[in-house]
Amino acid sequence: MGGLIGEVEAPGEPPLPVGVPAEELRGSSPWRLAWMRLRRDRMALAFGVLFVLIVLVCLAAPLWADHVAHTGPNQNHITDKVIRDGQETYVVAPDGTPLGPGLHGQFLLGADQNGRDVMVRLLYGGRTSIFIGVIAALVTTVFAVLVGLVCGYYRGWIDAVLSRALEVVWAFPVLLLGIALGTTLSLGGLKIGSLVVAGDSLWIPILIIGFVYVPYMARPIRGEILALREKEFVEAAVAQGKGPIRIMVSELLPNVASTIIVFFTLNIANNMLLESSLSFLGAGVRPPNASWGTMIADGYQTIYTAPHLTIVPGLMIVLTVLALNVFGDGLRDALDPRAKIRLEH
Amino acid sequence: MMLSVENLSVRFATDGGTVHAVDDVSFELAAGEILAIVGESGSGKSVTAQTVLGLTRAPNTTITGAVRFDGQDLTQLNDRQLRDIRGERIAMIFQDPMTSLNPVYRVGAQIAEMIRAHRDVSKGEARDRAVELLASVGIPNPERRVRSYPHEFSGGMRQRVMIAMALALDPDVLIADEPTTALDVTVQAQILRLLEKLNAERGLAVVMITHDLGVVAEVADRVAVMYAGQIVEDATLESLFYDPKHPYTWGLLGSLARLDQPRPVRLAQIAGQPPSLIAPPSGCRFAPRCPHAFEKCAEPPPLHDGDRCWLDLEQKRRLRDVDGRIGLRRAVAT
Amino acid sequence: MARFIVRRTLGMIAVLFAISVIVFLIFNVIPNSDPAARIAGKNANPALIARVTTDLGLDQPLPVQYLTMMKQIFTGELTSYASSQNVVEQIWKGLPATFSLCVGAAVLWMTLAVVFGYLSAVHAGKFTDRALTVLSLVGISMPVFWLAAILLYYLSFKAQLFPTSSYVPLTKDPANWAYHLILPWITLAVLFVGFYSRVLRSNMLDVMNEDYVRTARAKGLGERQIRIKHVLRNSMIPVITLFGLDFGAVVGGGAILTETVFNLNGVGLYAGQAIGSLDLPPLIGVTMFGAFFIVLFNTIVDVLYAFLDPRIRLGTAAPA
Amino acid sequence: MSTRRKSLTIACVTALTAFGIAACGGDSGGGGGEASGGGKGGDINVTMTSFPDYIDPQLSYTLEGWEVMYNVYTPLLTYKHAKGEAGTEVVPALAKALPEVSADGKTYKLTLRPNMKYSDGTPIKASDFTYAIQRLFKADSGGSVFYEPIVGASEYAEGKADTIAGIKTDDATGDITISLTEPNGTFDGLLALAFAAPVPPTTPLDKDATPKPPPSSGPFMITNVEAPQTMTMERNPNFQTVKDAGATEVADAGVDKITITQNKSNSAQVTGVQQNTIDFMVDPPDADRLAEVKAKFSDRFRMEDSINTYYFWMNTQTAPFNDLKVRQAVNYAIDPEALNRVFGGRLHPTQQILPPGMPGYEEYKLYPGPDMAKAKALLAEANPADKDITVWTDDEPDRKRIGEYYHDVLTQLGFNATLKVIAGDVYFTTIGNQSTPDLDTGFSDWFQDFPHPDDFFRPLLNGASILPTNGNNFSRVSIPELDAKMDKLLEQQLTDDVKKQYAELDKAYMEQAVWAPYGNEEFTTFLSERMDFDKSYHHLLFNQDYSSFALK
Repeated sequence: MGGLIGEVEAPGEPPLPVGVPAEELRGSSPWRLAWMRLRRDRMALAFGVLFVLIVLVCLAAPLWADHVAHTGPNQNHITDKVIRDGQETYVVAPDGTPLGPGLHGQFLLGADQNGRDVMVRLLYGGRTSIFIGVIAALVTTVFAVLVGLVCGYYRGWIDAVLSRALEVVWAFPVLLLGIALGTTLSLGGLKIGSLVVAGDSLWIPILIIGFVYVPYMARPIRGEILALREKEFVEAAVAQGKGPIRIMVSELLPNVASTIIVFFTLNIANNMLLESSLSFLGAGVRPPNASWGTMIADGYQTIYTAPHLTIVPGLMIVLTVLALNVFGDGLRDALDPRAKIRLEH
Repeated sequence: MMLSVENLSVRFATDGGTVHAVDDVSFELAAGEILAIVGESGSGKSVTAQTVLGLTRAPNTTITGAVRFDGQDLTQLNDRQLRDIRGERIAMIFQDPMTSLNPVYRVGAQIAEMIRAHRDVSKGEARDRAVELLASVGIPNPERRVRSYPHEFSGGMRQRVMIAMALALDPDVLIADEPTTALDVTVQAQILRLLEKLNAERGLAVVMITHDLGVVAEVADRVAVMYAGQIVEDATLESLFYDPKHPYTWGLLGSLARLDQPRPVRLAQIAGQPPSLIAPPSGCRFAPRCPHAFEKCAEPPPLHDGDRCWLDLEQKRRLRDVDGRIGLRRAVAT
Repeated sequence: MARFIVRRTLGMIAVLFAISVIVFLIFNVIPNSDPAARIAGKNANPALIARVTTDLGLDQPLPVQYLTMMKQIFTGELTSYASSQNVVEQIWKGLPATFSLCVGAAVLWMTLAVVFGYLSAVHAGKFTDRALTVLSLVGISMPVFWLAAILLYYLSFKAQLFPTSSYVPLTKDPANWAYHLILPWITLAVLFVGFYSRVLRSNMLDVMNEDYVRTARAKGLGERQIRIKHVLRNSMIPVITLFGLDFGAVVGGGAILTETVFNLNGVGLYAGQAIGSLDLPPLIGVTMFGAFFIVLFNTIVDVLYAFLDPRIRLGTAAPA
Repeated sequence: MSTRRKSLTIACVTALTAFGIAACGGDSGGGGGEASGGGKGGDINVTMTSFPDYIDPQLSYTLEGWEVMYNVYTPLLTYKHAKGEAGTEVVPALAKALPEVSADGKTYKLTLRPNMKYSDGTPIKASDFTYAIQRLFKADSGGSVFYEPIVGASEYAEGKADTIAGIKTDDATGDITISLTEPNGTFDGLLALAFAAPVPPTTPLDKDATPKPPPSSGPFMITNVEAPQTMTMERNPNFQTVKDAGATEVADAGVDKITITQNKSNSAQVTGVQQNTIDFMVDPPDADRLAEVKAKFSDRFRMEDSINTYYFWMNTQTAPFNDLKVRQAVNYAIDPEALNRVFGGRLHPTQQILPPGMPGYEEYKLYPGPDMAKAKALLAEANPADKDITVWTDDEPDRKRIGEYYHDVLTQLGFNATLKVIAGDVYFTTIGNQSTPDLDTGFSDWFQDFPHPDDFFRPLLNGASILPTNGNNFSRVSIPELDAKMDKLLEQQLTDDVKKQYAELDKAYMEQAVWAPYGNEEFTTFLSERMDFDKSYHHLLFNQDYSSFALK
């Protein structure tokens, strides 16, 4: 029965987890522990891999476009003809019905009403949607962490002002704010000092989506920082004469890192859903570039004759968002077993 | 005999292996008697107490042995039958009064709930009964306090509420699982007075689970000492304090701070750690920490006439004397 | 308690004021969406446009315009620039549809969420739990409008089980009213059922290990009674808080998508159209309506919190 | 005419909720009732995707609005209730005869027919005409611009005068004298518009009368309005007084009651008419349902000509479209057949300014195409320095697709094109505003206000129409000699010779390739089983003529 720490006669030594050999536990940081827990969660890992796969496939869009489909995402082939089981058929028939899906390199998933290759648009659309989702999540995280840290650390009137601001953004109906900003900015673009953002650049939906979700993330971070603020190690840091910035960055931030990571992944999922809603209402990604949301909006016109134009992009969103949600959940259980982080929807 | 536990064993299947929390425990409780079960944390005393009322039943638990009460073996009863015993015939109170009451219901309602679960009485009657119970455990102006919420009571008061609830159906046995551990000393004394009064007036048999020998000395009639899932000594109060038979008991008594003697430089304590319950040592479980262990201890000692140790009576009485007090001396190079 | 309510109402008014200013500014900043030019019609000459501008008071300084608009909201005279319909009246006309949709969906998602959450908590780890978890996760991941389109296409069009979109007033024909709203209810509810059932499940699993549940068992209560009266009751507190916030958000604007796809002429559809035509008066009206509900329900949730959990005394800082 | 439909729909979604079964909105009142009501009358059910902008003769300025006004409010003159070109002829209505025009063409004399009554019994008086014109200015109506040539009109508008000097009326004799500041060949047509329909003085002078429309002087009267969901028109009992007074040209009602309902889902309307729960749908079926309707319902569906032109405008005042060769290249590159598919086959290809059915229309084609090679060759010759252009379009579904097609064609031609899609309601005011940056090229359409070629050339191509705001000359064309020719032609009545000259004007502009026109949208008539398909007809100016509705 050797090897047990019990041999050392130290008064008040807390009994170590029963039956776990000492070496394993020596010096493992919370991240290693989290990784061990995550490794055991098969489903979360599987979906994590699925998400990475989807991202890679979408990134490979130019390869498919150039070598297989030989057309760009926005190229119209309305009056072109394609060989389909033997004879020449119009990409878009005279009465406006587009070509259906078929096992060919070109128009694998058929054409849309403007004669554009749906498969190519799906891949480029994926790139846009995921790009917006991830970057917007970054934007939200940066703002939320900033606000959360400042509110949590300084408290007092700064906290009051920023919290009221959060409350105002929170009280704004998300969709209404998104559409209002989307339609307005798409008209004239955005001019902040020297920084000029064109009307149809992706940065407009990114900034809008990033901004709208800040309260959802800032509130819980602020809560945790407020709690941490009371802890002794912060008082100690103050006593050592560390400046507020150093304290916030080196003392407080690492302690909320796990919350941030969990929120970041789940935030990407929410952002993609919001982007698709905004694009569906015509206030998100500007035509003619594709995103899964705009593709559903276009396909929606002819759902009667060509339902796959609506179903396929929708399925891609569900798959990607599901992967993120499951992986995010696994991550949360691994990083924070007592699951005290609640992403308030 | 009111309640008798025969060869009770409780094993939990966990990721790390099977935990033998309780190993072949037997004891009896006579009517009106107060039996104390004492031991360090992790000795299996709480598990034993809870198993009596079937509170440790779970998919990963295997329970063997019997708990005889009123001619029935409680371990064989199904959940439905057990409910007629719980609260009605055997009641239980727990260690931490702060969390043992549901925070969102009024105290009176929680007591009334128990009464109406067993008796077919109207809400009003149950409420009045609750007020009487609160009065009987010494809670001031019970008519108003019955409508208060748990967080509006102090720790001591809340434990009184628990006791009031336990007495609601006039049970024969009360199992108290470390009732005073979470309370400060003065309140501890009041609770123990209350328990003694109930025992005296109602002949309520009590099983007192504790790790505090002071509590044992104050209320117990008989004492069972548990170590590593086993009962190592079962004796009357006097014989436990004045004629302890098992070295572990000596160690416990030795480590008590005594008012009647000069302050020692360092309080004596028992060397080593309680053994892992996943792979309990063969032979006497206290042997690794017992300075008087010898070859015989490799064989598992039986519990006969109240003590589980191979030393004969004469050796015991000699070895337990450390500088004129009962204690567990460090092994001298004998 | 009264002090708390007063403080919260003042907070509410401040937030609504801030929102009205923001919306007003957003829409006054848009380049060339000058309503006068639009009303003056296609081949209007500068004289006509000038007359329309003065009639609408658009030549006043911004703050004055803002004040007149706010006055019009409270006196109910606010009229749209594009269609000269009274905004308050239109919102009022949209209320039945929006409330029927939101309340119906809320009842649906709360019941299903409690049932699913309870089942997966009670059978934790078993097949039911895993199946419900997967279902909930899929439910969370679906875009609302896409689900609506799919349901409409397959159930309403292909299988002709359900009628097409459009709202039938409850007062006129209750059976038809419900019949027309089944699909919209399902669409709106799916997202929340998924989310709430998982929150309830994890809460129940936490509460099951609480001491007072063991006490309840020791009191001789039946397993089902313990699960419902003690475990479920306590686990519902965070769920009800979430419900308050989400219901406000749905009534406040979240229902835009569902109303648009199902063509239910409620406040959401009216909001969508107002934005589509960049028409400021209806937009301010609708946003204020939405924000009012969100903030109102936030306050209701805080007050309700005290009843649900007596440990919370009102007047202290609202739970973060 | 302002955009074809004043669509309040947001972007792509509501206009085309793609499917549906049951009849239109539940609260549609008499929806779907079988033939009821006395004699050959009946209670029919009409649906529109966008409800009329106003139910007020002086304010309404959309196709849907004019379709209703045509048979409810009768002006002094009116357009003949007839099919095809015959419908473009102006005939006397409330006035006894066509106006006597003075030698200098500046004074018009008419006499009101005696003892006629509105639907609520109030007598129709000559001064009601003056009141109507005054309402145009006081209520800031879009149509007031047409009547500014009347003497004293602008003074009245600015409030400097409290009556319009140029209009004299005598209620006893019914005489009406109108004097103009200068002669105007189109004034007869203007008097025949709903803008000029007399209304009793009880109608609010400076406010929209939609909530309580004025009493009618036509075959139908408005009985209930719940904008923007539904309204009902019923047979006007006092219309007999108008007929007895000799107004034979004003057709009578063929049915007793018409219920009009807004239904956002085009597909639901199509299915409704197929299943006879809807009697007539105003808008054409969507592209994806058109084939099915043409195949299965040819006995109650047909295409109808409509006077409109769809074209891409090119800003002739800034690079690169200031170069003729570049504009010609675009004309060669555009393929009308591709755009026809966006309309599901409802687009009659064209490459000229005047549409068929408009007096002065002679078909010709200067840039036979689509000929991408020729287009690229021309472009290489022109070799414009500035290849960065912005393409504008409106966010309504079919217009967005047209914009995406045009954007792709320009990209293939080598331009670095960015597409700008903006909300339908602000599109025309945005591109009509000179201060908007990057106005290079984009989508536009034009529906005639009245059947006179000047209504196409003046607002769209005359140099004077380049205005700071609300201009319609998006190509910013300003060719002095063609402007002069246009002004000279305006003063003459529409004789065959004048029509010939308008045709030459059309070709002259296309030689300058000021536009890239591609099609004239055809409308449709789609009726339910019980309606008399042959009797019903499509009026060139007012779309479906409600007086031609009748049950079999």
